[in-house]
Amino acid sequence: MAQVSGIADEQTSTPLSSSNTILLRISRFNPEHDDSSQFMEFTVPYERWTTVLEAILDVKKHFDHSVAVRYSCRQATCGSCGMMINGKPRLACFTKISELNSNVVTVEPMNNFPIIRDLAVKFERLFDTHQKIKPYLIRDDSELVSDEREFLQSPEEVEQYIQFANCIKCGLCNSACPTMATDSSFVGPQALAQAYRYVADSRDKGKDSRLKIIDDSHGIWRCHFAGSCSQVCPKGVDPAMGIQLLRGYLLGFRS
Amino acid sequence: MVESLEFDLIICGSGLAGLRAAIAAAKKGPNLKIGVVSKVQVMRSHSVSAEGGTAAVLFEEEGDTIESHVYDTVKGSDFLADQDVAERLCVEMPQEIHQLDHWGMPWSRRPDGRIDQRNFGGYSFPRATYASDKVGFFEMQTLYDTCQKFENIEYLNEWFVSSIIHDGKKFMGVTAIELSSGTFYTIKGKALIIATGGAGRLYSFSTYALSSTPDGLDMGLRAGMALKDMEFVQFHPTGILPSGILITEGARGEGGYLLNNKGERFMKTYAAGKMELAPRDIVSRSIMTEIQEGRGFKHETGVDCMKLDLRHLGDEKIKEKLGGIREISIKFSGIDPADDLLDIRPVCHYMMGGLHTNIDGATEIQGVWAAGEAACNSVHGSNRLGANSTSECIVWGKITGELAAEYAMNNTSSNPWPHHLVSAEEKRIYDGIFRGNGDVNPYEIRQQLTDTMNEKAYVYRNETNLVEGLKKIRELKKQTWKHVDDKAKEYNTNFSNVMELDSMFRVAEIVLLGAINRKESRGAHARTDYTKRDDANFLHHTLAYYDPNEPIMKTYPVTITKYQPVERKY
Amino acid sequence: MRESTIMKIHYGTALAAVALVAVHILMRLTQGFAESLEYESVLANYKFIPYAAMLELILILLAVHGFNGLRVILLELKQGRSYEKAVSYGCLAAMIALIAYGSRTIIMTNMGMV
Amino acid sequence: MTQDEHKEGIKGMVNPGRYGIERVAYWLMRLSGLGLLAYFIGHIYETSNILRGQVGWTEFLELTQTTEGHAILAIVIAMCVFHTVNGIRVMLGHGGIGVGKPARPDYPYDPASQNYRHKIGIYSAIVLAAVAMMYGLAVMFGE
Ligand SMILES: Cc1cc2nc3c(=O)[nH]c(=O)nc-3n(C[C@H](O)[C@H](O)[C@H](O)COP(=O)(O)OP(=O)(O)OC[C@H]3O[C@@H](n4cnc5c(N)ncnc54)[C@H](O)[C@@H]3O)c2cc1C
Ligand code: HEM
Ligand code: SF4
Ligand code: F3S
Ligand code: FES
Repeated sequence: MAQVSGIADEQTSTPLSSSNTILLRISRFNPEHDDSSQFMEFTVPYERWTTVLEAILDVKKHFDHSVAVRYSCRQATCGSCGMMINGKPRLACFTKISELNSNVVTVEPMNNFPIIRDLAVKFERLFDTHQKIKPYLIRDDSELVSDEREFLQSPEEVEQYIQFANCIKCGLCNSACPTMATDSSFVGPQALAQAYRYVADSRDKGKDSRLKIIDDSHGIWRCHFAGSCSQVCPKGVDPAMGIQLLRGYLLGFRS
Repeated sequence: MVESLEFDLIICGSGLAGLRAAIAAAKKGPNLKIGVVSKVQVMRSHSVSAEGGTAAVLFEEEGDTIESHVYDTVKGSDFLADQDVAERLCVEMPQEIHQLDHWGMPWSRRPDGRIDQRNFGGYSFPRATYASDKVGFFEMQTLYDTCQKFENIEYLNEWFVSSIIHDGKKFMGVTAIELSSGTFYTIKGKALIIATGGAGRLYSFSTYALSSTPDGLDMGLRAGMALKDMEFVQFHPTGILPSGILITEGARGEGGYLLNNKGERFMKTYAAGKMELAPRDIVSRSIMTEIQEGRGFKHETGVDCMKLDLRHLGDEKIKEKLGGIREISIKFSGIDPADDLLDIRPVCHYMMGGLHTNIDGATEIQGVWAAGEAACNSVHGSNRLGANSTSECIVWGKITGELAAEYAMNNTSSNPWPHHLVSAEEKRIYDGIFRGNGDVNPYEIRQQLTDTMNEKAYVYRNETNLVEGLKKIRELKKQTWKHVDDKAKEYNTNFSNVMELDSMFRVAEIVLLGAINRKESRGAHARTDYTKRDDANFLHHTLAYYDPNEPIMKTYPVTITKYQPVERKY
Repeated sequence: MRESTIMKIHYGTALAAVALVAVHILMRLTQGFAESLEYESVLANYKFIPYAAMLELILILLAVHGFNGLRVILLELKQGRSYEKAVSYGCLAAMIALIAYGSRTIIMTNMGMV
Repeated sequence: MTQDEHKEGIKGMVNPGRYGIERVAYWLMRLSGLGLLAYFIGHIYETSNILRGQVGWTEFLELTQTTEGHAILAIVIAMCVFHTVNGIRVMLGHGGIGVGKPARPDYPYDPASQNYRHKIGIYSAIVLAAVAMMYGLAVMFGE
């Protein structure tokens, strides 16, 4: 039987013949005990395919068990592992060390989210704003009655919203957005893009009620089309587009 | 004083099964207080990784039948499935697909506006309902978003449940640690649904999320429930190297080829009728046979592998139908499937076994149900067909949600709260683990344990290997890994990691014992020393109960309604 | 007021201002920059009623636009009920004050009260 | 900003280099808006001097007709042109014009809203502002 150990060293890819190493700087901070954050530095080996998440878990495994970091799927679908990597918000499991082109990799908790500890941040506000924009089909017959079939929807109609449905709620966009950087009441690109996702769904009838919710002094108008949200989104959601299209309804450009 | 919370219904786990149960329960009992407890943030559950499809019969007018779905499932299971359960799955499923549609699921569509379906392994009709190749992700999104409608569902994000509290017969509550603060809680409740998913991280080469560890199974085991059929572990034929991330069966469903180093579609030797779309156990064995007979490839990491060819599908089709795996293979392996062959190898993917339940998902403790991959209601027998698992999660999520809600509405717990059980649990995890001593690195032990499983209980098994594996696991268990170096309370994942490891030992042992005992080849369990299926001696389920020394192994009959076991040929 | 109404006004004032400011600046340039600022020519401009009316309009449009812009920035800088109230009313008051002050110049000059 | 919210604060905007030209435009738009507002208030005050008669007016005019005054005016011109041109771009964007069409995203995901049309808009706003400023300088100092 072929040996598998070696390749898929669980949670980290074992450096086989790795001669490459980088300096991994991890921001450490426990608000309950520390006054300010501090960097700890580790030298870790990497391969062409090693991701930042794997490097962090390598540290957790071999050097310091106490690094606090959130992760799960390790394939960029669960949205757990957003953090600042070399100054930009990115998914740790979706950022290869080799593509950073740097001998030093600095990881910090995402901006605009309160820190729980080290790299783990609180998401409560994102979950709340997401809920606030009514992220579900609004119509009277959304509960199936025995023998009903699907609502018809053409592939072209799916195309109208599928891009926005790719959001994994990682919060990178909220972390990059300049309004978010100072406005803690702003709904944020994540929730606004989801508002558009449902408005653009041909099966939905809740446009007006959703528009009412986001037409607020800390609602959609606090977006200034800075575009940073779209630039950091790892899933091609392009919240900036969704937000502007949504605003088109409010300005009377679209109906 | 231990901090305490109270709900009417506790749902442990927030994957497809847990969230579907929450909605069903919230609809049934609008006044029930429902708590969804999950060790990850609710929408980050492993289910988001499911890619290929959800099986259901949607087009009877075009020739599909429920009966055919039932038979495919039973045949796929190598006749170990309980046939009444399989039938329940197939009958309930179509309306669940439509219900998901009504809730906003972005199913891929046919030009006529109806929901599209694709081919999947082991089916006699294309009935894997899909949404691009992110089925689980979109289903999770739809369920999570729909949950937001209900005000009586509360979410406990990142709470690690550690044990089930009951009075010997009836459920009373659970104990849990709130990860962000490190506080130990008791959560009282009238009913519980366990939806803690699969335990595929028992294997180091695995498609599962890193959080898919057996702590949920172990919790039930320690509470006195049986684990059923744990020896049946599904190895998916196409895990991409080096990460082990899944390349969905949909890739072959859309027409992908498997090639050996002679450039042949070698599946013609093993399943000429279905070729690449034979059930997973067969395809995985074929790959391993080819490798053993020298017709494999070597990946640059030194590992044997086989090639998956998608080039002939063309760039546009790959982008449209397999966008997710295109992203995965370009990003993680540096290969664009439109230009190049993918390196793949069988990878741990699914646990057919789980907590022993009846057809309704009820466990042996009153007031506790189990649903999804954590449960074993025996719908998959010894080998699950692709796309049948998300179906199972949804159907039994709904069934158990409704039943548990009903139970919670009609029952009041009257027995005194068993404080001693809570203290015992506190002692077990705080004295035994958190304040434990030792100098062995638990993470290295975990690596060795999962490597052992990979080596000794992989696609092909035999007595020697399995026994060696068991010995090795027991050796590892004796070492001094039970300690937590991180002394902080807040977000202490070191603590939860060691608790996960603790649970792995008990469940790994049961997997190996079950495999040793089952001296036959059936479904995903292929023994090189007993190569034939043996219905005379082994047409039964395996049960394992907890015992401090060694698990107690029993058997349990299979329900056969219409289909007598015959030889399984494709 | 609904935020969308406010912002429609914000965009509306901006658009209207584009045209008017252009005229205003072009006047400066067509007359030759330095000459246009001569006391007499300025006064003459003010006395020309359509031009004075245009100036008044620009004054209102830009004050509304500018102070709403300021309000937006301040709202985003810091949050809190009383702070936000203060910002909104503060900006409104400043806007009115500036319009009043500017109108005084225009009206008085126009009516020859210099 | 308070540490417990961990907001990036204004300093997040001072470093727009990370996020491309769109973020620079965002920052310039704000600066120019505020600058123009400040100038506008000053301008209203300036013109009110006309009420002080010929002497008062000329006196005040002399105060502003200095090299510094002209330099400030040149910057105001630049701000005004940038703010106007970029403002029109932003308004179009806000109305959903030129921000691309929703479509299935393919890896590597290039956001359609961050497209060349808007980039051209931004660059032309900057170029026009520079040109206008030069022109203004030429007019003011050329005499
Ligand atoms: C890569 C991949 C692709 C797949 N593709 C398909 C497919 O195409 N079609 C198909 O039908 N099936 C597929 N499957 C199988 C299917 O995805 C899973 O069986 C299914 O998602 C399991 O869902 P679940 O709800 O049972 O549990 P999960 O989604 O695994 O969720 C488990 C939940 O339990 C929680 N939990 C666990 N332990 C604890 C604890 N101690 N305390 C608190 N909470 C806890 C977790 O936080 C999580 O929320 C795939 C599986 C994999 C690995
Ligand atoms: C004449 C042409 C002008 C146009 C087309 C214009 C357009 C705009 C637009 C569209 C915005 C909104 C930006 C956003 O929401 O992101 C804006 C903001 C603003 N404008 Fe103007 N404007 C003009 C002139 C002025 C003038 C003369 C002033 C000064 C009095 C001014 C002050 C402001 C301020 C302070 C803001 C807020 C800054 C911001 O939100 O980025 N504008 N302008
Ligand atoms: S829109 Fe993109 S960046 Fe924002 S939360 Fe969703 S996936 Fe993440
Ligand atoms: S970064 Fe922020 S300002 Fe708008 S375009 Fe994106 S939400
Ligand atoms: S671990 Fe799931 S997105 Fe990175």
